[in-house]
Amino acid sequence: MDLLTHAFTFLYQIGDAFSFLVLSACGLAVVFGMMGVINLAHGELIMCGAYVTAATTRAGLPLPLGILAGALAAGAVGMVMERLVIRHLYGRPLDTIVATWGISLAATQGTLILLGSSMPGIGTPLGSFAVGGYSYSTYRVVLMVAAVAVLAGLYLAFNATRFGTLARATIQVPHMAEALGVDTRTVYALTFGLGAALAGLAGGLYAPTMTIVPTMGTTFIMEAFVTVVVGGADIFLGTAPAALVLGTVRALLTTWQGQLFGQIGLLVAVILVIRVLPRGISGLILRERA
Amino acid sequence: MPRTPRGSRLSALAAALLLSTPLAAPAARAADPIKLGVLEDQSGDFALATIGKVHGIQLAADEINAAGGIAGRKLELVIYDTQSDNTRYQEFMRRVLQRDKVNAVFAGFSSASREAYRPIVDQLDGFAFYNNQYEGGVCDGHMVITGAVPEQQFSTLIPWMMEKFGKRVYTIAADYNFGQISAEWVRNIVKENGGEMVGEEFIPLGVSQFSQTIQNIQKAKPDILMTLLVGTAQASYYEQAAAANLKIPMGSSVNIGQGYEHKRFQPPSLANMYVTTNYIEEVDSPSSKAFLAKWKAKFPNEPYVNQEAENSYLAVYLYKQMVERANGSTKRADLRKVIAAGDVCVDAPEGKVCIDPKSQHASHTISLAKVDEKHAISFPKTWDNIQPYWLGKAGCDLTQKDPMAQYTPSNPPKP
Amino acid sequence: MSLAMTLLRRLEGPQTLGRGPAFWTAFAIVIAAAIAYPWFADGYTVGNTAYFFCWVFMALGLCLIWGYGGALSFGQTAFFGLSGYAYGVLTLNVGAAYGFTLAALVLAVALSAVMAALLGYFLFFGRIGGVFLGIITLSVTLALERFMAQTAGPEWKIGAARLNGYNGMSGMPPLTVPWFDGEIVLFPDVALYYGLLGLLIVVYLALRILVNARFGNVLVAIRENPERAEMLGYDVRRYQLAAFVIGSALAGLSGTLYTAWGQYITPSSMGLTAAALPVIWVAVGGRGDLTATLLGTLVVLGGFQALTIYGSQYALVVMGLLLVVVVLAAPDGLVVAAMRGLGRLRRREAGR
Amino acid sequence: MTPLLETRALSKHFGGLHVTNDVNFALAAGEIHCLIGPNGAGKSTFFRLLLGEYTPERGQILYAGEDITALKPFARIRRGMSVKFQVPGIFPSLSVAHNLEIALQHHLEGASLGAEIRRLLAFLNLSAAASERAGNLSHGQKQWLEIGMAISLKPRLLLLDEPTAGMSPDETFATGAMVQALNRDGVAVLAIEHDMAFVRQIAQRVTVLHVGRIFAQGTTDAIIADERVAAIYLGETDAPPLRSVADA
Repeated sequence: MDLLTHAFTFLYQIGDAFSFLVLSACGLAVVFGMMGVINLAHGELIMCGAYVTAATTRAGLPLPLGILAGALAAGAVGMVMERLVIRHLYGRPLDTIVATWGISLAATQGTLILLGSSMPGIGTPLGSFAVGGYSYSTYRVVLMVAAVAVLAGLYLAFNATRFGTLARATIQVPHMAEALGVDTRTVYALTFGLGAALAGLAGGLYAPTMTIVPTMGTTFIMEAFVTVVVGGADIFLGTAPAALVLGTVRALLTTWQGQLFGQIGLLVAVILVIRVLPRGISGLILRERA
Repeated sequence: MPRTPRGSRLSALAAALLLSTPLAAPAARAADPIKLGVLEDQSGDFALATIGKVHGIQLAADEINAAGGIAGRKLELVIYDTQSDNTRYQEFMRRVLQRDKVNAVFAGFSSASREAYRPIVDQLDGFAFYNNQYEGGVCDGHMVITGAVPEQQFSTLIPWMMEKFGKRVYTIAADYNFGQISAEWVRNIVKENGGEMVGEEFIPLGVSQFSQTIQNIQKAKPDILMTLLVGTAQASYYEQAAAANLKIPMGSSVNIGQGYEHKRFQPPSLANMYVTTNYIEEVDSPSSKAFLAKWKAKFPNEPYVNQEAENSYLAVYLYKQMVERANGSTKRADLRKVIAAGDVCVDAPEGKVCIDPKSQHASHTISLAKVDEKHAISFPKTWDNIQPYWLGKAGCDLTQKDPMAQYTPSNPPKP
Repeated sequence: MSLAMTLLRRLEGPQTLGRGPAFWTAFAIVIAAAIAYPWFADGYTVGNTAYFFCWVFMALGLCLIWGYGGALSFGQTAFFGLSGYAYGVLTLNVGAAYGFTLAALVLAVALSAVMAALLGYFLFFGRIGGVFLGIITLSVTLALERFMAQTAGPEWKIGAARLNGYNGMSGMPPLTVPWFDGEIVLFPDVALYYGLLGLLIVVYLALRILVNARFGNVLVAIRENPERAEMLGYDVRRYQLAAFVIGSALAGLSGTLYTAWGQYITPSSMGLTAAALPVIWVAVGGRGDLTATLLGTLVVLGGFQALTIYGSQYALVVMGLLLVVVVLAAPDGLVVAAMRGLGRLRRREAGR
Repeated sequence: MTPLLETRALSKHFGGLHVTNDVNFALAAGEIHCLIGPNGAGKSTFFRLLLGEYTPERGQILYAGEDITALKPFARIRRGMSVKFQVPGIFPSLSVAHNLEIALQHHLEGASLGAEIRRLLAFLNLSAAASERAGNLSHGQKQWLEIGMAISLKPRLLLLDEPTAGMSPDETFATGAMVQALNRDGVAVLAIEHDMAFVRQIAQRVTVLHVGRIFAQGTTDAIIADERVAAIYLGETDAPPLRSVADA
């Protein structure tokens, strides 16, 4: 096998791990970074996105629209959740953890009761391509592109739109924003909705590649948390580099020692990073910049 | 290790307390129903494969009751949902044995759940049926195991596949007892048949992303891929492998027959998979068709009748025969005497099934199921009367001695 | 007599609900009822109650760490599992003779205390707090779970004890108390019930003394305002560490008792679902008070079990929603809310 | 005579911003000293350096002749320093008496602890609120409670960060009287203060901080008369600078 193939396989693996981490974490990062809320029901929002995507696609909608529907549905569910529960718990982060965990429990089992123990899959589109004797799923490359696109989109949303400005103002100096006539409650609700929609988007994007079951959220949640914690509060300076670092760590460990070490390595990484950088990678970058 | 409290003031007090409560059960009269405890996961991770097990037991019980019961006694089911949670098995196993005082228990999907309740069954001298395909090796006089074990599934599947596709074998397996022990079986049988293991990879439970694994397999270029993946997360492998255009013939002991992946996944992700199973609803025989018709009449919404559902169904009939031959006794000792005779057999939907007296495991008719591009099933081969031979050969003989332990090929019974 | 009075005074204080003759009379009645209980219940019910008692220690420990110290540990199950496995390894190697199971119990709990001291040093002396503490402790327990799950192979053994991977370790003896003319095996049912009841009373009263002492004062001060506590000259890190070690040792005690009860321990007792349970018990009962946690844990355990028996598949949905409702409507916990309501009612009665 | 508190070339910067720049400062035992300066002058950072919440990049802090630069905050407190924060630092869900008990339990217990709590409550005008939740007190009462906790430690040096912020003139005056009473018992006081009336009431000496440096130092009257000091304050009132990290 020549060097180029080697390099490509390795980059493909890193890209694959990176896109999984970014997509599963970005919704959580928005909610945690902007609002300081730890949403343990994040995985169930991903599941919601996947279910809606699978259902609409099977009903005849083209896949991209199905994914969009999944994201919107999860976003709507997120807004409702914010209105009914999260809103009453601002400033009580530990209680939020407990409450969202309760939601997660009820949502998983409720889905099982309502929709059965599994949903038929929709199949991965776009086929495969070959490089140097290996074949790869084309759709996986689409996922990598989607991860980068989501990051870019978020950057624009927070830096070039009125909502972004208001959101950042609200989060940084809430009383000031309020004094300036910003409806901070709406901003919080929208931010949470955005985070939920991103979760739904992740679910929708991965729906064609996975078994669609009520418990599928749990396969995302740990990775999402690790990425957000390692990244710190800032999505662009934190989540993205964290996903890159962790993706590389995981790809290396998995190649070298198998999946178990890939998994445990992630957990050890999070412990070490918190110890060394209590505010995550973004904390480090921001400090250096200041 | 002392098994009963003896000679002390406190334990005497305890015994007195126990006796003073009105729970010394009156001797069973002929008209009393026979109670069967059913502990299966109707919610949580495993519910997908196990709801059918409860239905199988209900179907058998209804049929038996309609035909007059067992030795004139009706069957009564005591059903609990164990929520895919080991601690629930522990709690409810105590409950069915102590409170409900069932005569036998039908319990457990995952091996962990079985190991969780087994000490309690042993301690309280219960009698339990484990109706699940598993990694094998349980040598316990309190247990009857009706599910297929690796030697039954692999000694049939692997030689057949190696003959057809080639001798280079790659295994991916769930990284826990079932996967590791099954992989050990694959390794041994491949070697016995002159094949070569070109790779082995263990995947932690709950992993859902397989790009690296797919690449490793491509690199090793096997003729046969054994997929011993477990759980809904790991099932994502097939979709991802198909998307990466990995077209190696797959063999498995656990897919299709348990989680009916061919029904759940978009074709052709499972194309070219070969599975040995003692039953699936596609099995094309008159007894199977009749069974399926009865099932669909009672449970029209059943998504699939898998091998564990059939195991559970036939287990009730095995129990019926034991009790009838023990002249209506439900005592464990009496039933084990019947088992020791060596001819407890029933005509199950799959064919004839008998209990091996040494290991108290069941012999099976093993069908080789092939999945095609459209996910339709065909059966290129069927083996009759495949014995669960390993435990007996390795030295487990429950007619002589009851070690109440689980063994593995690398950790066999000590002579 | 004066000693008893001093002791009683130490049991009361601003950190615990319930004081005065009324409370202690009720306490005595409850204890008497608990002692008489096996006369009136069947073996299963008594054994099942003893099983519930096994878990309460972990809840009380978390109550100390979270409710009093303000540090939410999501990973108490790590110590639960660690001690459970330690008990298994010790007793499978040495056996149950000469009351060794009791020594194994102590050693297993001590192991958790030592591991908690190491982890706690890393956490608290590294000034890790808030949600990060929760995430790290959760990571620790999940990493342990994933590691233990793959130890099925024969190479994973400590002496005669095979770790046995995801299927779990089994075959360890139950707790055995040496007695004059033989020994008492604490099988589930009555013997174990009395053993655990005694232990529970001792631990509960000891914790009451602890939280009402200077130590407890400082602990709640840290929960309320760590900076102020430090500026009163307290080394916040040490107090948090001490609470964490005590609480984790109690989690270890639960794990050991559970293992001895079922003669079985498995990696999934350190998994995500298991890890969240103590948080639920403590949150629902009332994290700010030991008595509330004790009662709440028993109520939740019994209630969820009953739900599973009678509500079948709706049990998890109800549990989840209950959690949300409690956090929203009774943030101090149901038992605390009920106790306060009762107190208010009584005052109104008295005022009339 | 050795000063009670002394800093030598103390410096701290955040990124490129020097919030404490080469500060040489001394405080005599028994003195009441006020620290003033416009917002962003670095007063709070200086306090946090003294307390050990921030670590300086350069320089030393000496307390009664001992180098305490590397000591943790609680260790400094145990040597006889004590602090009252700008935002009242109390234990909100505990009772007022309980708040004081936590501060007093270092050196008292049993009956004498109870007696001291009662004495302090009277001194702080909080006797009636003894069993009230501390979080329910008025702002001024919270300030007093925190002063009470700070002096419970029997400090030799009391650091006060804007002790009268948010107080009515009457409350401010009463607070001044409290500080002076403490000082008569030998407690040295270093106070950050904006309210010049209060400064005039209590201060014996005043130090003006500006952009992290000592800008002026002297008696209260001399500082008030200094036009340059007035100028930096005027500069501030015209265009209030954004709150910097240092002051937050």
